[in-house]
This record gives sequence, structure tokens and C-alpha cells, in this order.
Amino acid sequence: MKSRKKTEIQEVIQDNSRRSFLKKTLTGGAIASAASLGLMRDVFAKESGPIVIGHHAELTGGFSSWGYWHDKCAQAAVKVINEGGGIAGRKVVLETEDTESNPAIGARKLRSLIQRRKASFVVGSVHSGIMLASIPVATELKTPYFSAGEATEATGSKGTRYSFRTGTDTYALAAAGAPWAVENLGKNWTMIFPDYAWGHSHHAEHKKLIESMGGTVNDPIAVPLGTKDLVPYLSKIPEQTEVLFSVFFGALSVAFYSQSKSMRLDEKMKMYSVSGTIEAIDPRDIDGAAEGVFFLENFPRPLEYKDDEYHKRFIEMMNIDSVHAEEIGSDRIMAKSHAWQSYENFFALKAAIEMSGWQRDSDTPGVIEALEGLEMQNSLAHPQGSKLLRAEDHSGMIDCFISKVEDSKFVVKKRIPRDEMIAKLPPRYDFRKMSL
Amino acid sequence: MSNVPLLEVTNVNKRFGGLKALQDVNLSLETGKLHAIIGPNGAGKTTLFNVVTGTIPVTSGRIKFLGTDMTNDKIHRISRRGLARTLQIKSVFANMTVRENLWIAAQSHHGVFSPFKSWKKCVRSVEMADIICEQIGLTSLADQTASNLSHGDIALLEMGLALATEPKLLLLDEPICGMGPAETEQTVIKIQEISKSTAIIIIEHDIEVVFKIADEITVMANGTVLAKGTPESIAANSDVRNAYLGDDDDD
Amino acid sequence: MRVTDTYKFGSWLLVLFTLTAPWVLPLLVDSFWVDIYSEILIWSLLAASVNLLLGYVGLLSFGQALFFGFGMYGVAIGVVKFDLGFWSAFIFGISLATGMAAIAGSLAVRLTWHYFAIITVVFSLIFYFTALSWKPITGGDDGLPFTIPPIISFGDYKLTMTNANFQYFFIVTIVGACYWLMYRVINSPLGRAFVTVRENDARAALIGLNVYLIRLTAFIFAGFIAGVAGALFALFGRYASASYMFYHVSGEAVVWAIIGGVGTLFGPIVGTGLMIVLREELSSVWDHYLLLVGVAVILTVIFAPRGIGGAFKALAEKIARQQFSRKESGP
Amino acid sequence: MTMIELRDLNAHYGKVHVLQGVNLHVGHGESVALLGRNGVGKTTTLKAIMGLVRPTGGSVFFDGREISKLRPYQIPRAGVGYVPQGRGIFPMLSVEDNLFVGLSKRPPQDIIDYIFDRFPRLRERLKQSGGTLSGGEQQMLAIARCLVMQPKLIILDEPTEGIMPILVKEIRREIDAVRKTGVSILLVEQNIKTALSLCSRVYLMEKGLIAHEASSTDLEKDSDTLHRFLGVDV
Amino acid sequence: MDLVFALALNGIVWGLIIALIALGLSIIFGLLDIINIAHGDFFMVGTVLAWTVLQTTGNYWLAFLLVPIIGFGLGLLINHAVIQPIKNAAALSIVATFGLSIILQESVRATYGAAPNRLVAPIQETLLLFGIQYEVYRIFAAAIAIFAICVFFGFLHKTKLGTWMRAVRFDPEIATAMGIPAHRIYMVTFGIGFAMAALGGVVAAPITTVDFQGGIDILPFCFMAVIIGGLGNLEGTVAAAVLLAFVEGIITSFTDPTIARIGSLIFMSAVLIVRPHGIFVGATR
Repeated sequence: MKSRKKTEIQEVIQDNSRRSFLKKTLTGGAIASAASLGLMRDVFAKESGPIVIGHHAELTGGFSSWGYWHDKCAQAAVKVINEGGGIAGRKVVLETEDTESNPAIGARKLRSLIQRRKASFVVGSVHSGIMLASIPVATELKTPYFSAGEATEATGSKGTRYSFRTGTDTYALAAAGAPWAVENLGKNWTMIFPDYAWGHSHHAEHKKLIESMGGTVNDPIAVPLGTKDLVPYLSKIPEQTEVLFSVFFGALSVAFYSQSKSMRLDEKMKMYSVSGTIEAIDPRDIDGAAEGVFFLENFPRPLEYKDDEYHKRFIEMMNIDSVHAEEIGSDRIMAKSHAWQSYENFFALKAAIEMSGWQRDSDTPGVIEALEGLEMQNSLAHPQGSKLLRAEDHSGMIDCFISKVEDSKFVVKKRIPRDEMIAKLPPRYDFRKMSL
Repeated sequence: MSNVPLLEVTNVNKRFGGLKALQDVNLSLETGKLHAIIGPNGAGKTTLFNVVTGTIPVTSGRIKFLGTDMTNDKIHRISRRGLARTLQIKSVFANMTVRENLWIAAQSHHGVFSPFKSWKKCVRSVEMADIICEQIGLTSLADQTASNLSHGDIALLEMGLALATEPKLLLLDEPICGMGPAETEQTVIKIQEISKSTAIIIIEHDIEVVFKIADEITVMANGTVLAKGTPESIAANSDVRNAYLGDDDDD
Repeated sequence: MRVTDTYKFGSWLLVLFTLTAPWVLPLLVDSFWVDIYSEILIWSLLAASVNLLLGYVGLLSFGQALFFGFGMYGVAIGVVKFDLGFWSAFIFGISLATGMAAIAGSLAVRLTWHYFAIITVVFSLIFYFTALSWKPITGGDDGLPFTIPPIISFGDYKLTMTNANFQYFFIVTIVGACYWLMYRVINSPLGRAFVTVRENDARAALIGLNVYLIRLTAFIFAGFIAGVAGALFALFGRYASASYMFYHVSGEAVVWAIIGGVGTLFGPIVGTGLMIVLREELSSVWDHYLLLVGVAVILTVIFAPRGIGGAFKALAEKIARQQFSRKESGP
Repeated sequence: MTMIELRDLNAHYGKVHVLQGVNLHVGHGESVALLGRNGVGKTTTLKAIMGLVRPTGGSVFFDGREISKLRPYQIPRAGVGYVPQGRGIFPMLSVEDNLFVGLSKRPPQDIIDYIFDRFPRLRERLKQSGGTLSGGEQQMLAIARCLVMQPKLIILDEPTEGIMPILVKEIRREIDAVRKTGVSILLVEQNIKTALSLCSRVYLMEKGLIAHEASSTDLEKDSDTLHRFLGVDV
Repeated sequence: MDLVFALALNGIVWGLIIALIALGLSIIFGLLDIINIAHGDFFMVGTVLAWTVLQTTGNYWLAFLLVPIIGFGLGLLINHAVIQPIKNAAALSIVATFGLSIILQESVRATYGAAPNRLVAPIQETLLLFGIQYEVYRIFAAAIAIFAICVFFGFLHKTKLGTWMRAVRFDPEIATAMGIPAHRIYMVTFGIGFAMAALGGVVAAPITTVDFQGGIDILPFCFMAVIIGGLGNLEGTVAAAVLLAFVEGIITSFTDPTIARIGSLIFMSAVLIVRPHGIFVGATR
């Protein structure tokens, strides 16, 4: 089955290269045969006018408290790029579509971004379900798509040559955090997570690692997304659990912390989680419910744990304070561990476009080749830090941090440098085998 | 054939909760006659029609039509056996034309499960609809929507619907209810005409009409059959006078 | 102009537009509208399935999304799990939906009125929740994305729906075939029987119609049409998701059908088209355009319960009658 | 002056013209019967008086006041009592609740006493639910329910329909007693005997119109007319 | 075993809250013959109003008083604008209330925002019950629900207005002919229906989330209670809500809650087909 699919993809791709060959040799004829003035206008516009980059963001719906920051980051990035002369001298136009935090709508909106808004590249969704529904669309429309969701499939079994991710996936997060957590927090784990790709993906990756280190993983507890009341699920957590690993987001996350606190679970076991659970949430707002919880982060919340010029400038751009990452003048907390991708990915694209000499959509394969293995240095373009976009599986290798909430502040307990990550997580896929 | 009764109702009971709507009703009606059922309101006349046509199930007892047992058969099955009825509260297919009303009634016995044929090509039923239209005198209104008809015309169409199914027995439930004298007269003539070819049982309040047209009268009261006989014998029956025409000797 | 002429003219205009849309639309707006129009055509089938039940047999189904979802999942599961080709997956999806309609219908059409509406919602909810929790098969909340198999392949040569024009005409052909089928059925004795049952089910039984069987047939037919819509939409979006089985989707279809006008063949296209164009145009201008949709629904129900199609029909008939009576009274 | 007067009253059910200009009146203290075959519009006439069917033309004057302009619930409050066909008892309400259902507060004690003197059986069953009463008792309750509102006119729609013959006499007696207190009565009846014995004047209705008017004594002798409009022999 | 008890208890608490909301749905159906698809959103509006009261006054207890009153007022308004005009086309009530549902959700999204919020319960204590720490507020919530349900039944059976509501429900025409202002009864009923759902929102807000889509998941459950209890059978609705939640709670203790939910839905369809008047038919009628 696998092999058949691969050959299909190859055939589709060959088909395409034939077409682009035709286009190159018989430009005039090909355009004439398009028989549509509109089409011709588009073709010329792309060669000299601005470069359109789409942003596929969760402006409304369940992820809107994250989407707000992704949107803000994307706008900041485009502003910085255009103030610096654009990409290869061409202005960047940002087109944003709201996915409404719904996979079905998200896939539709991606089509709209590429076909209607004429985006040549898309910086994508942080919602795993939307990301997975979008990758086949982006691949079919031959448009590079940067996702920010954490489900490992995007750079794994369901990834393609057109999908990229500079941030961490569940595979990376497990590799980064689990060894430390098993060693320092306990060996008997129970995982509780929402019943969709992101949660299951975390469970699968963590289980593998923990068991390989001699830990025990109890039956997982998957919570349906519409759940209102967590009591039935929390009361199922086995007594012997030493580490309660949770993955939630938004309201359910707050519900989880306040509920487990009121059921005194935190007195019986250590609570460990990933940044997604506390993204956009201020520990001060939830009455100490997150106190003492360990989080694996991509980007430390307070400035002091990555105290450099670029981080400082980034914070200024985002208009947030340097301890709680709270927006000045509002009570929004920045989704800091994820939103940076919607900022940095524009710069990654800029670098790749300029390297490959991209002119029009038919040159996109060059950009993809340039993105594969792209090294990014800690700079204003990459305030999160230096990173590598690994050539084989298109995933970002970055520094990670383990923080503990103490006194409603995030205190970094351990930094996991990216070199350590690269060593620990060998690529499992090589998309370069798929031709362009 | 002649020795098989047209409709044979044996020991039929119908209870609605505690109310005994029909109590041990026994009726045997022969073919070729115009039967009438009379009785005061609440005597169980319409309930009897309802159980005969399968609209409501009987509590106990048997109903035979032309010798075949059809107790508690499905309504449409009973209709296809050749038993048609009209309703006391006139009900036709309001948003269809007169012709369509009659067409579907005719077609319903020839099968409607032919999804690819145009309905206008079902010639037999189209012709039947025209014939009935003529018979009930609504030809000039054939293409009018039924909801635009007058009360009397609806009553006629109601009868047409029953006729279009080419019944062997026609049950008429107060067919002239709400009609003026002229309409009543016409309708009565029509009923008499029909009765020449089709057996009819009629429920009617209008005693005069009943006595004029019926060959045989059944009197019902309180869910039971009080008397059955020729108009003359019924008129002479003092029980009937008491039950139906009012308690004569009060105060 | 007579009523039938108006209809004919309108229908021809619609057909002409549909056949030339891939070239006309990019000139007028942009090429994405070709996709939107495809979407309108597909969704109009779901509205048409509501219309078949509500407009022709008088049953308000609030669960047509169930069959849409079955058509959708049939295609996606066929491609992903059973490795089916294009046509087999398409047919598999439609058969699944029709089969489900037969099962659900045999139970549901025993009820009428509010009870029928409720049981159709309940059925759709049962499978909505099943689809959500049966992750290995349905992908749960994430849905089931898939790569579309080629429609025809001769050795190296492959024709797939990735070709935009081909995709469009494939959709037009299937949707057109469905409308042709509905037209034939509605004008057949069966279609007349549908209307008869709608008008007065008690009377229909008394003239010898098997009301249960007629309702069931209509239900299965409507399920088939909804299934085709679902299967097409799966192919169009390369994606299947439980969220399309939720009762909100059924509700939207009812709204489209009612705004377009139930009991008219092309009402659903008009209603669906209007509401989707409204969504496309307004959603980018005003975030809360749904408020307008809600208001439009309520106003339609209050003031024009027969919808745009019904209002148009009434108007055309009125004009025709006036002309007719003028002719009558003329010299 | 008349108690109630219907002037050219029209009503439609959908497109069907059920009342085509009904004119009738009932004088103070007078009792009048409205007779006719099934389906000629008698009940509709009563419902139109009560505002339950919206007249499409004409007007109803009650005690000098045009009540066809009032909201339907204000009509009984203005003094028109109504005993509907089939009695209209609320079966799940207690007899007591049924009795006082139309009043916002309990009526004066003398009225209550009067009612219970007339209908002693109701007092015994005060806490029972209305549905447990027999048909005749329900009819009594329906009349009593009307009387507690101290109406000036009582409209009765087939009060003896479907009632055991023994009780019919009793009901007839009660209506007669009400009549003797000076309350006007408008009665729709199938039972001609009852109608003629209770009422002094009779209207005969046909096809949405009043076709004939006569005093009871005249009508009793006029078997032709009875025949023509009612199809009955007496 | 403890887990079974704990979840059964939790089920009863939810059942009582649902009963309160479903009761509103049931009286609206019983009296107005309207299938109110927007009822879940009435509940949601209640949660949002509760949140708003807490934000503006800082006192959650005030919400228990204010929100039902505001809900009643909104009910009157909606009845006037939407329900009365479609009273003669009850078949379309589902569609009209679906439109209403869209309007309510979108209005809340436009004003309150799309992000869900979580309220902190006004009572923070917990009790050790069946091996888990159980929030005292939930017990309190159940008590409030019982209280409100009792008050409602008291109102229905002991007051004139309640008698009128029962009379109009049985036969609006005769009720009118007895001098009962039926249209006002409709108005009040709809108001009470909304108020009950809104009160359910206040009660449930601290144990669930406050979200513009918060009514969507509640609605099917309310319908289940109303159907299984018998459309329009008020006592049946309460019994069915509690029973269902109780059984779901128990099933949840040993299997997936979604399976428990699917089980309830299948049970509900069986009830609809076999006993469309509910399983408690005969209790009141």
C-alpha cells in the first residue's frame, strides 16, 4: 500500500515537471492557450509584484486565544521584513484566513488562501487537526506549508515534502522532557489528554520513551473535546500514579488544573505537562491551580532565562511584560512557546526565497530545497534562538526548557540544548526521497 | 356469490380506555342494497366505519368483507380490496388540483412505484379521473386547486376520491352534512345513481333523506345495534323513536 | 411570459451559467469562485434531500447530515483503509449512505411531526458521537484526510480531480444527474404519491396508498441524494470529518431549503447559493455575519414560509392568472 | 334593549365562508335556541361570539357594547358565560380549580353557597380531578363554572349531547333554573324537545345564515319547517 | 466500587441541573407546541450572564437572583419577536428556533468574546466522598436545582397563574373562553422556560465552562430527558433527567463516557419508536 502511494506521488510529480518544462519552452504558446486574460494577469503579477504569503490562523473558535498571538507575530514579521526592503527586493503582502479552529473549515480556508488570495507560501495553523487536514491540500496545490501544531504526524507519517515545522513536535518534546521527568519526578505515569491527534500523539511518543527507561505507563485517559465536567475522568486516575502528565488547552486546561487541585490530586502526585497546557493562561488568574506544576517549554516566559538583545526586542514588538508575558494594556498572556513560529517562519521563507532566486510559483521547488537543512542563527529574525530545519524530516531542532511554576512565575529548572536534541532524536523519515 | 354477505361484522367490540364505543356489534349486509346507519351522536356509527376501514383496530370480534377476513388489516390493504369511504370532516388533498386528486385515487390501486414514468402517461388513471370528474359534476373545476373549492364541491370531490378507487362497497359518512337544500337534492340523486352499480352504506342524520333512499336501515345507540330492517319497520319501532328521536315523554 | 416559459428560461440560464462557469467566473470575480460554485452545487444536493422530505412528503428531517456524513466517510474510509479506487470509493460512500437511510428510515418514518424531526436528530447524533470516538476508523476529531485516487488511468496517463476544470465538470455531471433523477421521480406516479401523503396521510391510506412504504422510499431516496452530496464533498475537500455529521449541518441544510423554497425543484440551489455567497462575501467584511443569517431565517419563516422559490412561483402564477383573466375578459 | 345582538356576522375557515352574515339577538332574560343540521355553522356562531373565531365581518354587541372588538379573554369577563360543546372540563385540574378557573380571586361566599346548593355533588368531589367525573357531572361542573362568574348571558353548546337520558332531565332542569334567575340564554341543541321546552324563541340556521325565526310554540306546530331545516319529525 | 458511587453521585448532581433546564424545554413544548432548538443557548446565556454579574459586582450569589430575572425578560422579548409570529406554523418552529440559536450564539460571541472562561466556584471547600475529594459547591448546586424545581411545581399547582398555565396547556381555546388571557400565559411560560434554563446556567457555570458554544452539548441531553420522560410530561422530564445522568454516571465508571452517551441516545430512539409518549406515561395526564 505504502509503495503504491509513493509511486503515485512520483507520477503526479513527473506529470508536473513535464508541464513546467512545457511552460518554460513554449511560454508564449502556453499562455495563449490558457485563453484567459485573468490567468495571464496573475502570471505577470507574480513575477514582479509583491510576494503573497498566507497565514492560516485560529482567529476564532477554541484556539482563538492562541490565534491572536500568531496573528500578531505574523504582522510583526511582515512589518519587519518590509521595513528592511522586503524579500529579494519585493514587498511582502500578508493574507490571513481564519480557520475558526475547525479542521473542516481550515482545509477550505487553505484553498482560499492559495487559490483566491494567491498565496505562494503559507505559514500555518497551530491546531493539529487543521494542520493534518491541510497538508494534503497544500501538497496538492504545491505550496510550502509551515505548521505549528505539535502532532508528530505532520513531520512523520502524514508529512510531505511541502510541509515544514520549525517548532517542536510531540516526538521532540518527549525526547526533551521525558528523561529528566522520569529521573526527577517519578516512574509511574498516568496520562490524561483530549481525544484528538495532539493528545494521542503525545501519549504515544511519551509511552515509548518512558517504558524504554524502565518506567510504567498506566492506561491513558482520553477526554472527549466537548467535555464540560472533568470529575468522571479525574476520579479514574489510579492511586499509584507518581507523575500525572496532562495535555490540554484553553478552558479545558483551566478546568483540569482547578479541578485536580480541588480534588487534591497535586498532593498525591507530581504534575507534569507541556507548554500547550498553560499557553495564553496566567497562573495568577487561576488561584494557584498551576502552582508547582512542571512544564516543558519552547521559549521561557520571563526574559531572564534567555536574556539577550533579540529576545528583548521581540518582547517590545509584542508589547508584553518581561516576566508574565502579559500584553500591556490588556490581560492577554502571550502564547509564547508556539506563536514565535508565526514570526520566525517568515524569516525562514525570506532566507530560502532569496537563496533560491525564486521568481514565480514554478520556482517553488528551489525554495523547498533551500529550506531543507536551513540553519538559522539567534538574531532579530530568530529571537527564540539558533535552530536547524532538518533536511530529512523538515522538523526544527531547537532549545527546550523545563520550568516550574513557583509563586505564579515560571522558573526554568533545566535547559535542553538543541545539540542534545539532535543527538537524541534521529530522523525517522526522509521526505527528500519524494521528488518535487 | 349471492349467498356470501358483502360485509359481515361479528361480535365487534371497541373500547377507548373505559369507554365502550362499540359493544358486541353484529351486522350482516347483503350486496346490491343501499344501507343506512342512523342513530344519535355518540352512538358509534363513525367508530364502526373506522374499524371496518382499518383506521382503528378492533378490541375484539371479526370483520369479513366478501367472505374474506380483514379484521385489523392495514388501511391501504382494505382499500385495495374494494372498500372505500368518505370522512365526516371532509378531507381532500388541498394543494392538488381536482384532477390530480382523482388521478392519484385511481392510480393508487394500480401501483405508484414507478419512479421514472411521467404520471401524465398513466393513461388509465388519467381517463378514470376524467370520468369521475364528469360523474360528480366537477369537470369545469378540474384544474382548480382543491383548496379553492366551495364546501359543497369539496364534499363532492370527497365522494369522487372514493369512487375513483372503483370500490365494491362505498361507505359514506354524512355526505350531505352542511349542504343547502338544492345541493342536498343533487347529491342525493347522485348517491342513488351510484347505488345502482355499487353497494353503499351511508351514515346520515337527515332522517328524511335516509327514509327516502335506503333499502335497509340499521339503528345504532350507545355502541350497540338497536334495530335493523326496512324503512317501514324502523319507522314503526318504538324503541327507535325513544332512543333517537328524543325522550318523548319527559316533563 | 407564461409561468412555464419563465421556468424554462430560468432553467436554461442556470444550465448555461453552470456549463461556462469555469471561464465566466474568473473573468467576473476570480477563479476561486469556481470552487465556491462547485461547493454550492454539492451542498444544494443536501438541501435538496431536505426538500424531498419536507417539500414533497411533508417530513421535516433534522438529520440529513447523517447520510451526508456516511457518504463522506464511505469515500474517505474506502480510500484510506480499503485502498479503493476513485469509482469504487465513490460508489461505496453512496451505498453506505443509502443503506443507512434504509435502516434509519424503516424506524424513523413510523413517526411523523415533531417526533420524526427529533428521531432524525437523535440518529445523526448517535453516529456523530460514534464517529468521534471510533478513532482508528474515522480519525475522531481530526477527521480523515486522504489523497485523491485518479479517476481514470491508462498506464502513465492519469486523470485526477487535481485538475481544476475536470473536478468542476465531474461535480456538475454528478449533481446534474441527481437533479435529473429528482425531476423524473417528482413527476412520476411515485412523486404524486409523495405529495398526496404530504397533503393528507390519513386520506392517502384510505384511497389505498401504502403510506409507510411511500415515506420510506422518499426517505431512502433523500438519503441517497444526501449521500451523493457527502461523497462528492469528500472528494472535493479530500477530507472527511465527524463535524459534518453534527445536527448544525442538518439545520443549515434545512435553512437553505426553506429560504430557497421547499416543494420546488430548484429552490434548494437558490437557497444554498444565496446563503453560501452571503457567507463568502460577508464573513470577510463582518465577523458576525451569522447574526444576519439567523435574522434571515426567522424572517423567512415568519413572512415567507414558502421561501424565495415559493414566492417566485406564487408571483409568476399570479401574473399568469391576471393575464389569463384579462384575456378571458377581452373582446 | 337587547342582551346580545349579532349584526351581519361573517367568518371564514381558510377560504371556506362559514358564516355568511348572521343576524340574531337575545333579549334581557330571554332564552333563545339556535337550531340547524350538523355543519351549518351553529358552533362557529357561538365561537365567533366568544372571539375564538375571528369574525371577518360584522359585529357583536353585548349589553350595548361592541364585544367583537375585545380580546377573546375579555369577553367572558364582560359577562358572557360559555359552556362549550363536549363540556370543556380540564381533566387534570381538581373540581375546585375547574370551578374557579376563570376568576382571579375566589368569588363572594354567597355565590359559592348558591352554587353548592344547586350542585351538591360538586361540593362532595371538590378535591377530585375533573377527569374522574361522569359526563353528567362534568356538564354540571361546566354550568357551575359559568355561573360563578355571574354572567348576564349564558351560551350553551349542545349541553345534553352524549349524556345519559336520566341526567339529561336533570341538566334540563338546571338550565331552566338558571333561566328563571333572569340570566339570558343562547342555546344550541340537537335535541329539539329540549330546545323547544327551554326556549321561547328559535332561530333556524342553514349554510351559514339564519334562515328562519319563530316562537317555540309556533314552531312546534310547524312540522313543515322543522322538516325542511332539521329533517326531523316530531 | 467507590468510583461507581462517586460517579453515580456526580451523575445525580448533573441530572438535577439538567432536569431544571429540561423542565424549561418541556413547559415550552407542552404549552406552545414548539421544539426549542435554542434552549441550550438559553442555558449558555445564563452562564454568560452569571459570569458578567461576577465580573461587574464581584458577587456570585447575586447572579442566582439577577440572572433568572434577566432571563425571564429575555424570554418575554423573544416570545414577542419570534415565537408569537410563528405560532400558527408550529412545523417551522424548529427552523425558527434554529435561527434564534444562531443569533444568540453570535450575539454572545460578538459581545462576550469567543474565548471560553472558567468561573471559580463561590464555595471552595471539598468533602472526602467515596474516595475522592468532592466539591461542596456541587452538592450546593444540586440543592439549588431541587429547590428551584420544587418552587416551580409549587407555583404550577398552588397558584392561580400555575392553574391557568395547566388549563391553557390542556385547551387554549376553552381556557380563553373562561376568561384566561392565553396569550399572556404563553408569554409568561416562555419567560419562565428561559429563566429556568438561565438559572441552570448560573448553577452550572462554576462546574463547567462559560463559552458561546456551551449550549450545544447540553441540548441533546435536555431533549433526551424530555423525550424519555414523555413530551410535555413535566414530572417525567425531571425523573428522566436524574435517572439518565445517574445511569450514565455509573456506566462512565467502567467505560468510555462517549459510549454511555451513545447508549442513552439509542435508548432514547427506542423510547421514541416504541413509546412515543415517554416511559412514565400515565403518571400525569
